[in-house]
Amino acid sequence: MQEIINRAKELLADGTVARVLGWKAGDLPYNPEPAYFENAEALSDFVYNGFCGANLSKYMIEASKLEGKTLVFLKPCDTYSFNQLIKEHRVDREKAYIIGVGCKGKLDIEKIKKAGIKGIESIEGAEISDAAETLKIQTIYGEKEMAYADAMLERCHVCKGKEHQVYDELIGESKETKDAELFAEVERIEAMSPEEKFAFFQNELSKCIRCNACRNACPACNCRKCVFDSTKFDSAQKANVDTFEEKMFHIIRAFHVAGRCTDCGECSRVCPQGIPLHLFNRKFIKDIDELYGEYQAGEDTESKAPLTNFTFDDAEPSIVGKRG
Amino acid sequence: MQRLGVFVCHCGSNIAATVDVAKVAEMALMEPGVVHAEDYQYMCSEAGQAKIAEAIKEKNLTGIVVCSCSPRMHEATFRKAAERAGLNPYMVEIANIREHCSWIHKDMEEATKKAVILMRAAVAKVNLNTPLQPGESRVTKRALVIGGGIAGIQTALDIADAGYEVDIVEKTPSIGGRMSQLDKTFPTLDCSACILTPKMVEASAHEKINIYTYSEVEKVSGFVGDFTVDIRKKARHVDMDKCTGCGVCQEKCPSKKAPSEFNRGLNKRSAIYTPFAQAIPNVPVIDCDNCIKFKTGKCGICAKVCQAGAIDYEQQDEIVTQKYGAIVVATGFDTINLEKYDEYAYSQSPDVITSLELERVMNAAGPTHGHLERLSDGKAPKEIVFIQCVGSRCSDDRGKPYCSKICCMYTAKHAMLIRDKYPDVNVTVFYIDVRTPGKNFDEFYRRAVEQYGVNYIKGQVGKVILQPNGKLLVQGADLLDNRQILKEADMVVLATAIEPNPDVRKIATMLTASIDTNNFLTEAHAKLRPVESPTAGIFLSGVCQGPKDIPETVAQAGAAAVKAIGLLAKDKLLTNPCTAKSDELLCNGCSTCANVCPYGAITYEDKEVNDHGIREVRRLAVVNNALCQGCGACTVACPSGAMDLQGFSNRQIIAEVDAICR
Amino acid sequence: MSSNKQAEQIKEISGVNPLKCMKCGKCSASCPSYNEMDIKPHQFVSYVVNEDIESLVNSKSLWKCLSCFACVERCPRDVKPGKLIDAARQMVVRQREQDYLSPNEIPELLDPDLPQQLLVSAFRRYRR
Amino acid sequence: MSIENKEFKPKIVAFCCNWCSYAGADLAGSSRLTYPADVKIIRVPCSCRVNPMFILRAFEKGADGVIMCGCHPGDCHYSTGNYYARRRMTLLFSMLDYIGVENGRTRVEWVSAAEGVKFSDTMNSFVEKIYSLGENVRLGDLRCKR
Repeated sequence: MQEIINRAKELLADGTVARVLGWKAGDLPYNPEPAYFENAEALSDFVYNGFCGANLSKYMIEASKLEGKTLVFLKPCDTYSFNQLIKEHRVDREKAYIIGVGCKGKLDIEKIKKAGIKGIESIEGAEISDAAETLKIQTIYGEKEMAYADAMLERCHVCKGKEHQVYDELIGESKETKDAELFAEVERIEAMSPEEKFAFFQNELSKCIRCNACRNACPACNCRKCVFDSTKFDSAQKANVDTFEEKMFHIIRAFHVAGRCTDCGECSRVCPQGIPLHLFNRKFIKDIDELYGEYQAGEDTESKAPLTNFTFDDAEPSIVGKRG
Repeated sequence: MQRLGVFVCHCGSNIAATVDVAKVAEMALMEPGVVHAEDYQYMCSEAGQAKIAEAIKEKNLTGIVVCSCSPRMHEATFRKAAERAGLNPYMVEIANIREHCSWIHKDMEEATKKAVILMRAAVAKVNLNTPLQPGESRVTKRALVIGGGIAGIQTALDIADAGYEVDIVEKTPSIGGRMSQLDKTFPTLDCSACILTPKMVEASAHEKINIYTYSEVEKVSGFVGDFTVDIRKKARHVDMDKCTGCGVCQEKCPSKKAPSEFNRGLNKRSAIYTPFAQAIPNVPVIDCDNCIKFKTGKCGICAKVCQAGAIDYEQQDEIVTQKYGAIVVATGFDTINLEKYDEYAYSQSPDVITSLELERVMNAAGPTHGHLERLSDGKAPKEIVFIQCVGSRCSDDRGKPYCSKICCMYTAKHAMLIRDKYPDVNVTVFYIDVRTPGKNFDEFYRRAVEQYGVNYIKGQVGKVILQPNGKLLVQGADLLDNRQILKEADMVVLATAIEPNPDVRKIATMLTASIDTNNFLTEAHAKLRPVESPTAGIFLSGVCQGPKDIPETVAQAGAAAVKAIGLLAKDKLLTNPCTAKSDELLCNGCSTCANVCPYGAITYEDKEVNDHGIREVRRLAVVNNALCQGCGACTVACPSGAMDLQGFSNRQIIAEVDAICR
Repeated sequence: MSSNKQAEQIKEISGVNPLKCMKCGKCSASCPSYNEMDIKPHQFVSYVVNEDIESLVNSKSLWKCLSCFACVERCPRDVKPGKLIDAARQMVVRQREQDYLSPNEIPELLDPDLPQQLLVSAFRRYRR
Repeated sequence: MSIENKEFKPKIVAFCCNWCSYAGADLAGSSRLTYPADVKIIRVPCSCRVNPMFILRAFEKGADGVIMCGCHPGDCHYSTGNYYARRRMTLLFSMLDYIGVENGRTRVEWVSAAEGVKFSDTMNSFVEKIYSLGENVRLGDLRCKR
């Protein structure tokens, strides 16, 4: 990580960038926050470790409007989102100096807590330079140990690969973490009976407190004024519980990002209630791949999104019934 | 709040018979914003429209709902009525309580309940209507005619006589179309070429008409008044300016194997050919599939013998892009494929021919130079049998369900001509019904029977058997005498069903003109607008719209020309104001809408915007109202709802949904 | 049974809508045993439409028809006159109470070279 | 048509495109072809104007079935409108099926202006399917636990 900080200081010093966008250590060892660093001194509390899961490309929308270039650190899965934002003219590629940082899989503190580890004081083995095999966690109840893979975020188990799609420089090496099938969970739900499916989603969605964390974290969900906040669709504010958009919020959000979602997993990571929101987006990705051909949003900045494209012999909507 | 008026029409008894119109008017008063409601026998009548105008003025209404027939029928009428009374015409909504309610439900109580719901939906929608002004778009004073048959030629002549530029695009090397293949025409028996060639010459000489032959329409974009069309001029390999039409190349060409399409494949033609003698333009075309030079690289005789040096083997296809205000489709017809009708032995014996092939056999310029002879052995036939309705009026998938309309007349013509020229030949016609309606048509058919002794037998033919001695045995039934007939014949002529030119479907897709399952182009209204396509700016001339004979084709060609002239005469066209509009404060500038716009009506510009105090330059979508046709694809592609469609806005449709599900 | 009921039953057995006939005569033209018939194939349809089942059932044509189905094959309106006369034959056979063939009767009737297809078509026609 | 539960009157919303299916509905009307009164038609310029939010809105407001009719692919008056609609609806129906809504409740049918009979047959078969599925409880309130 020291190597990253030195490089950032150099770029700040020689004026190629006006500011640095990275992660700042939080009050606890496992909650670093995205932050701007204007000068070298501020960089002292810069941190990059296994808990830096935040996708910084969405912040670049605002950063592109500021004066001068911004240095930004992007993990491999973040670069897909950045490409998608370029395609939609939401970020300015010239205003960004991108350093692709290595990634060995990001950690999910909820999984650590669920493993019964409480009162955490410090965590070792989560540094980017570590081998990312096991975590030694100092807690007030003594030292606990946990395999790195067990604490990893769900999205890292189905990681899309460690090459950065867009960057100016690369620092740090990565480690393959994919050990699960991308659509396994989706297929498990598809196999359920309609009653079970409905019960599963009703149970999950009833936990939703409409805090909009998923919408704010999602790089594809970048409208200036969201349709749920404007008067365009007569979809009222979030306060009214029984109105239209309350119930369908997650389905409509998934539909709006369908074909544009890069499956970066931020929505599930930031959800305070732990709802597996990625299941909606991944279902659309699976359908688009099956019906209209493999498509990975963010792989390039020119291709037409599947929902703004068509072929003459697309499948008929009745295929949904036949497919079962 | 709007001040709305609801007018419920009885439509005589069409609506009032199964919908309690008084109750609908009474329920209307309970809807938000409705200050006036009444029902009347005929809202679309002068008196009805007067009631609307009076109510608007008296109660200064800001919007009206008319519960009546389909908006496709009288929306324009009620909009004009509102406009005359000073109300913006787009503050009018129609609830369709006739076609979608009174005509399809029997039970009064159920139909009335549905009519009330439809009225509520219309009121909910008009509450959110905003006044709209139709824009204007320019009209290119030039017309395109697709197809160079009699229909296309007649339309082009009429349009050109009105002083407008016309382009004819003809797929084959010469204009003339199906009529140029006929021998004589009914009911006056004049020679087809004699009445067609003067028109062809007039068309080619007319300074306002420009003819593209051996060319096809490749791409059409734009809309009424402003079509942009790419025409592919296929390479003739003959320079049209230099060629004098002397015909030496056709004589000297060694490759004589290609079947002549013009003579329906009954004889051969050379690789470099003009379809027929009076071809316009009289410039040959090299058929690359049969030309030895193109196949093997040797030969090249035509280039040697051509004094004018017009042969050019390297000539390439050429794309001409042109702008048009109106397009007339005149693609004509062809006979159906008879392979599936093996009971008539059409593919087993050369003596079983279609009527169109008989036209070529009897034509002086045809393969037999006008002598009526059997194609198998060249002998003169003694017994000829005509079979009617081959492939027509069939509900199975082999043929066509419709009656082809012209066969009874041309069979009577053929029978009469044969009996007249060869009195010793017996002619028998097996028919189901002889359909010869119209002026001088039945008299023509009776002349064939009474004066020329053609033997008409009522009953279809079951089977035609090719006998070893080369004669044909026709097994038919005489339903009037209740006898089965076994008749030996030297020649059998099948009155074959006709179908539209096969590649009209491709053209219909390019023009977005609607087309029915039999490949006939659908007219805007079967009775009241027979020569226009529902797509504005597209007109139909000739058999592409439905089976018809030459007199009707020429009449319809003239009508299509008048409609096109009516359009070209306007300097400006009122455009549909229900176009898309982007809200500057919400637009992300993400180009999703531009990707789905079929008309390329959306462009982007950087504009200074004051969003609640924040001044910044943003990339915004801008809709070009002249190009936008109001389909609404962009409004759904836009996630933030910034793009909305005037007249069918998101809130209006949601209001209708709510009203229906209340 | 009233003639109307008989006509309905013929239509139901044959599955034919006789109103689709346009009286073109192609069935009669194709019929190989046309000359032996008193009522001609194209008349089967009008007899059923006019519900004159009595004369149809007592006609010679009922048994002259070879079921070659040339008329069914060639009818342009797919009215299937062959099926109509076949249904009329059904009516006659069923009137004499031999109309139901039950499986347990089969063992005595079965002799070794009875073609399988005959059994199947018998069942198709005469099952309850 | 089997109407077992007499008191269950389904609410069915039909989105019809102005150029083809609305004209087909008019033709069904003028040919006096009957279909149940539970179907109410909303006119839209093209099938590509139907936003999935309208369909979800209809379900949420108590509709038991939603059918969208458009021109046959290739015949669209706006040339490509129904191609986009076809993709959007396929994905929407797949998502509804994914969350457990019976997929008989939604349907897309391509009806041209000349197919009055097809329009009334489609409506009859769709309403019958909705009667067999009964009232739509699933989409009433997806979020709050009953």
